[in-house]
Amino acid sequence: MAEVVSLRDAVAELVHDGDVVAMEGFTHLIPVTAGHEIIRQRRRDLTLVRMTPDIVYDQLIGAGCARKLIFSWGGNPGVGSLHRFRDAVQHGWPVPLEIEEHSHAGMANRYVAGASGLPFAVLRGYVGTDLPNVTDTIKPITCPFTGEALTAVPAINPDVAIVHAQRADRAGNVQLWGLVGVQKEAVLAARRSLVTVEEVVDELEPVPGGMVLPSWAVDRVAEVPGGAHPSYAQGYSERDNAYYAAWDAISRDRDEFERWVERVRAGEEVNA
Amino acid sequence: MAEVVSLRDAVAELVHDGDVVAMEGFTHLIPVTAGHEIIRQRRRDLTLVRMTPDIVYDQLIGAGCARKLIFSWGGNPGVGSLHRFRDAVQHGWPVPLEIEEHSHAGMANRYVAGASGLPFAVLRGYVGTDLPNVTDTIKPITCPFTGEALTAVPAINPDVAIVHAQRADRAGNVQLWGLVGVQKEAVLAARRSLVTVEEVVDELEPVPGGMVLPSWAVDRVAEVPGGAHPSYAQGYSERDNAYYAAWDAISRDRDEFERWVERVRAGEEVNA
Amino acid sequence: MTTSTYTADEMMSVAAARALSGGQRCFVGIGLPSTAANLARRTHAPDLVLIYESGTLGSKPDRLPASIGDGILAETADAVISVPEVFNYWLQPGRIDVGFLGAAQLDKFGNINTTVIGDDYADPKVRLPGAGGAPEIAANCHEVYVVVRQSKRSFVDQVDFVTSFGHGRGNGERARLGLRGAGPTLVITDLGVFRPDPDSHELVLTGVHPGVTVEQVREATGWELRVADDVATTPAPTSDELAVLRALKEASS
Amino acid sequence: MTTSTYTADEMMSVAAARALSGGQRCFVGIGLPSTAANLARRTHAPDLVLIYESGTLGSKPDRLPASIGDGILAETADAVISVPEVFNYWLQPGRIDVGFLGAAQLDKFGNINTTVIGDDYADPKVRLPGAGGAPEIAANCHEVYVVVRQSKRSFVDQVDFVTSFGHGRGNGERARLGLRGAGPTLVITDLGVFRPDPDSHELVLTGVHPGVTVEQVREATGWELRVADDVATTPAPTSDELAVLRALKEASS
Repeated sequence: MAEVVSLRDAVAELVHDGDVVAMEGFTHLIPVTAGHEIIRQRRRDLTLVRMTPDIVYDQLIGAGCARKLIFSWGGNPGVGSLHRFRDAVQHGWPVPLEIEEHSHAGMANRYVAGASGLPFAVLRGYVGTDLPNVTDTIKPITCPFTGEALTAVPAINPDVAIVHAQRADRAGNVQLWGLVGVQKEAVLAARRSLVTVEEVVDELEPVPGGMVLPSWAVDRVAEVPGGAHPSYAQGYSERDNAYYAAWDAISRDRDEFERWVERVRAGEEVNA
Repeated sequence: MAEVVSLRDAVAELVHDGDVVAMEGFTHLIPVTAGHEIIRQRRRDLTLVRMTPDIVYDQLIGAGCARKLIFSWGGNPGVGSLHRFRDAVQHGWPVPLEIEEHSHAGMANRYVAGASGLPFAVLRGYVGTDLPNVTDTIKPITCPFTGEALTAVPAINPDVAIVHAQRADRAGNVQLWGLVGVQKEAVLAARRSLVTVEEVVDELEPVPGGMVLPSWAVDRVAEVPGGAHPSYAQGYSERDNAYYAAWDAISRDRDEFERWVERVRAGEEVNA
Repeated sequence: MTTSTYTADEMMSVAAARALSGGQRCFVGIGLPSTAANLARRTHAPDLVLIYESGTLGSKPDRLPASIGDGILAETADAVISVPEVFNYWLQPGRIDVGFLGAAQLDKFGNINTTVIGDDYADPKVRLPGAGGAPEIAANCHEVYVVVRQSKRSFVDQVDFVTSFGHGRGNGERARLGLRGAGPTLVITDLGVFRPDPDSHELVLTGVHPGVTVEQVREATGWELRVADDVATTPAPTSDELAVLRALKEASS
Repeated sequence: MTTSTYTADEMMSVAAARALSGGQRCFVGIGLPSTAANLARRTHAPDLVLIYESGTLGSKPDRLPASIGDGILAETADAVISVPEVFNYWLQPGRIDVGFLGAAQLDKFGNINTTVIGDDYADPKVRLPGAGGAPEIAANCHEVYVVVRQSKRSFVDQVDFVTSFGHGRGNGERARLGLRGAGPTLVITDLGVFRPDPDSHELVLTGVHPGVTVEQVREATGWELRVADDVATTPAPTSDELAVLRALKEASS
């Protein structure tokens, strides 16, 4: 059963140096504040997993928390490149970053396999592309009935999954709605899980398009209002497009970025 | 785009002798009236697919519409055996019935593969059981990453899928809620599809737990109020438990059953 | 509490219910298992999480569901999901503590037959409903409890057809096949209670219900029955247990 | 209708929008493709079905979405589904008519690079965002339209990295690999329109936008460009097209 705890305690307890950590949320419901807490607690050598590494992963990478990134699209959506990510890949700053690169379909299916207790998933993907030449977690597989050649990718089973949701009840049942991305799969694929929520309520009213993760499928819940900022939580907040644009300038310059990290470590709210 | 037509026209157009026909609905939303229309139109040599063949398949089998059944659990739920099914399997009456037998997990995954455009699915299933000895659509497969042995089942891609839902709008968008079973997968796996609905409405109001099948993923919609009877449509009707019990007596006896078929062919409402 | 008169079926349901404890996640087959699981949730194990293969997680029905897809299961659930999801995301990865199954035939190593009676699959003596969710419930839950009415016909040396794998021919065959769950760890009948021997995995009589003798159990068993050194006697149903059981059944009839 | 002044980017968006027709199912990449697809839906193709990889089927936004997961896509959709479902149940089986993609680099056979510029993947000149949904969009849609700003740098003989497979090295390589969709059948740039030769699958210039010469296109092409016998001139944007396009952009800024 999920325990409702503080974000600080949840990260201290669940996220260890060297862990494989998946933070999911497809544009919507990105667990950004949880990422800042990981920076604050100075985690190191993480393997970060995320379909769409954007600002929060740029921040974690720039802060030196990661040694590897598993992903399918890395950018500042609607703005441009991730400068900390590029600096780490191209210049090894502040530490070298290994990458393992897939397509969205491949990553989504890796989570599905992880959530399903299977060691791999099958898809029609990657054929003819250069991705299998640079990524060794893409292999051919043959249909035992038709003989057709398809592609296999291995399951992802993170040590920890972190997602953001709209609500939880006091028993730790979690409810989210709107674009739900691969959050359910990430939580179910992981050994441990943390859900930050906009609010903890007495009762979860059913919502059209909503899904519930039962308390017994989640380890920790932390109430973090605005915890998806600058992304959004449908029904609670709007996407802060200005922050995405502002991040470009902060992240372009190592010194500017380090000042940003110091502010995060000092516990400041960092809304740009 | 789905056209809204009469049940008679939809069955006449979509269901042909010799077709592979899947009618799904897991206790809830079973397309029973559509089955009666198939009996009325005297289809023959159908391969019937259904996870839980119950009364409506007993009726189709007894009426001689089927030459093969692909399934995972056949019974009159809460009552007992399917007498027409047993008579066909054990005595070839009125025509011999070939069977292809799986587990629920296997059938569900066969539909998932069919809906996903893949030739097969992988699961942890059937190991140690006698099912692979009698069913040739169960084969071993090896994980290309871990070497682990797992089980593969082939996709099901029916010629026609028939399901029942609560509502459609005039453009043919379909909405269902409550226990949704494998209906989405069956429709998406099929070459052609028919959805019978409780009512056609001007606009589909969102419903908690509801799902929408867009009009362009469905071929025909027919308005058939009560079309799931004796099963139920959440929000519209209750399960008619007495009918399930009454069916036992009707189906036990060939003559009794043939009188029932005559009444169906005469176009009578047959509520027990 | 005084104990009133009760039937052997009632004793079986009560004994099966007592085997479940609060907070456990229980994958519930219809019929006897569903009766027992609901009784447990309404008596000593209110936190028991009931999961049905129709796609309901955490159902809290106040009467016995008439079928695996009774509307009350969806209406009272924490989450309603598709059938593929319940098998792939919830059962298969080993998230469920107890799989609670019935059986038409059960053998000395806990293998379950719900497919055909008779040696010839193509020409069976009796055609049964088939597998349903049972093979993967038996494979993937941490452990499996079986509830079955016992007779020489249902309690056999070797099932005619292995629909759901228990311990195979015993002696660790289950582990050798790579199955992750422990398989049947408890069998409850209308006569008594059986557990597999830790080494051979043969079912051993470990308890009898009140008024039942070991000899009676032997006579209703289709193999040379092994009996534990200490055979416990099941406490009779309490009046509270009986009252709740009867109310559940009354409300669903 | 009179034609007002317009930019090359506006001409590109209008030309791309015109390529879509009502009732088609279109899998929309963000950026230029999304602009064009939304313009089409708001002008001549109101029935166009827009599908975004964030999990929305039939989105009907009244402004340009700021990202692939803009809330307006979910709020106006016929159905919102999970990301695995959009790829597995909707894209992979070939239910989508047109995949509408952008590119950082595009080559003479319609292969797309959005991964790295430079020959060494491990030490790239420029690290681009990566694949996203594009490889499987390119593989599984019935056909693919590419919208890209054209220059010698972006329009190359052979991409540095094949992120999304177009026609490989041409001459039917796509079919030989077993890919089901037809691949890139149309490329629209700020200068003109290209289609693959039916046999060699090399991109051929088939149209130029108003005021653009074939020579200008050649100079912005990184290979020995083939030109169709009849090069059409794209009709200039109508004032209605421009008004809708500018209103869409205005509303999203």
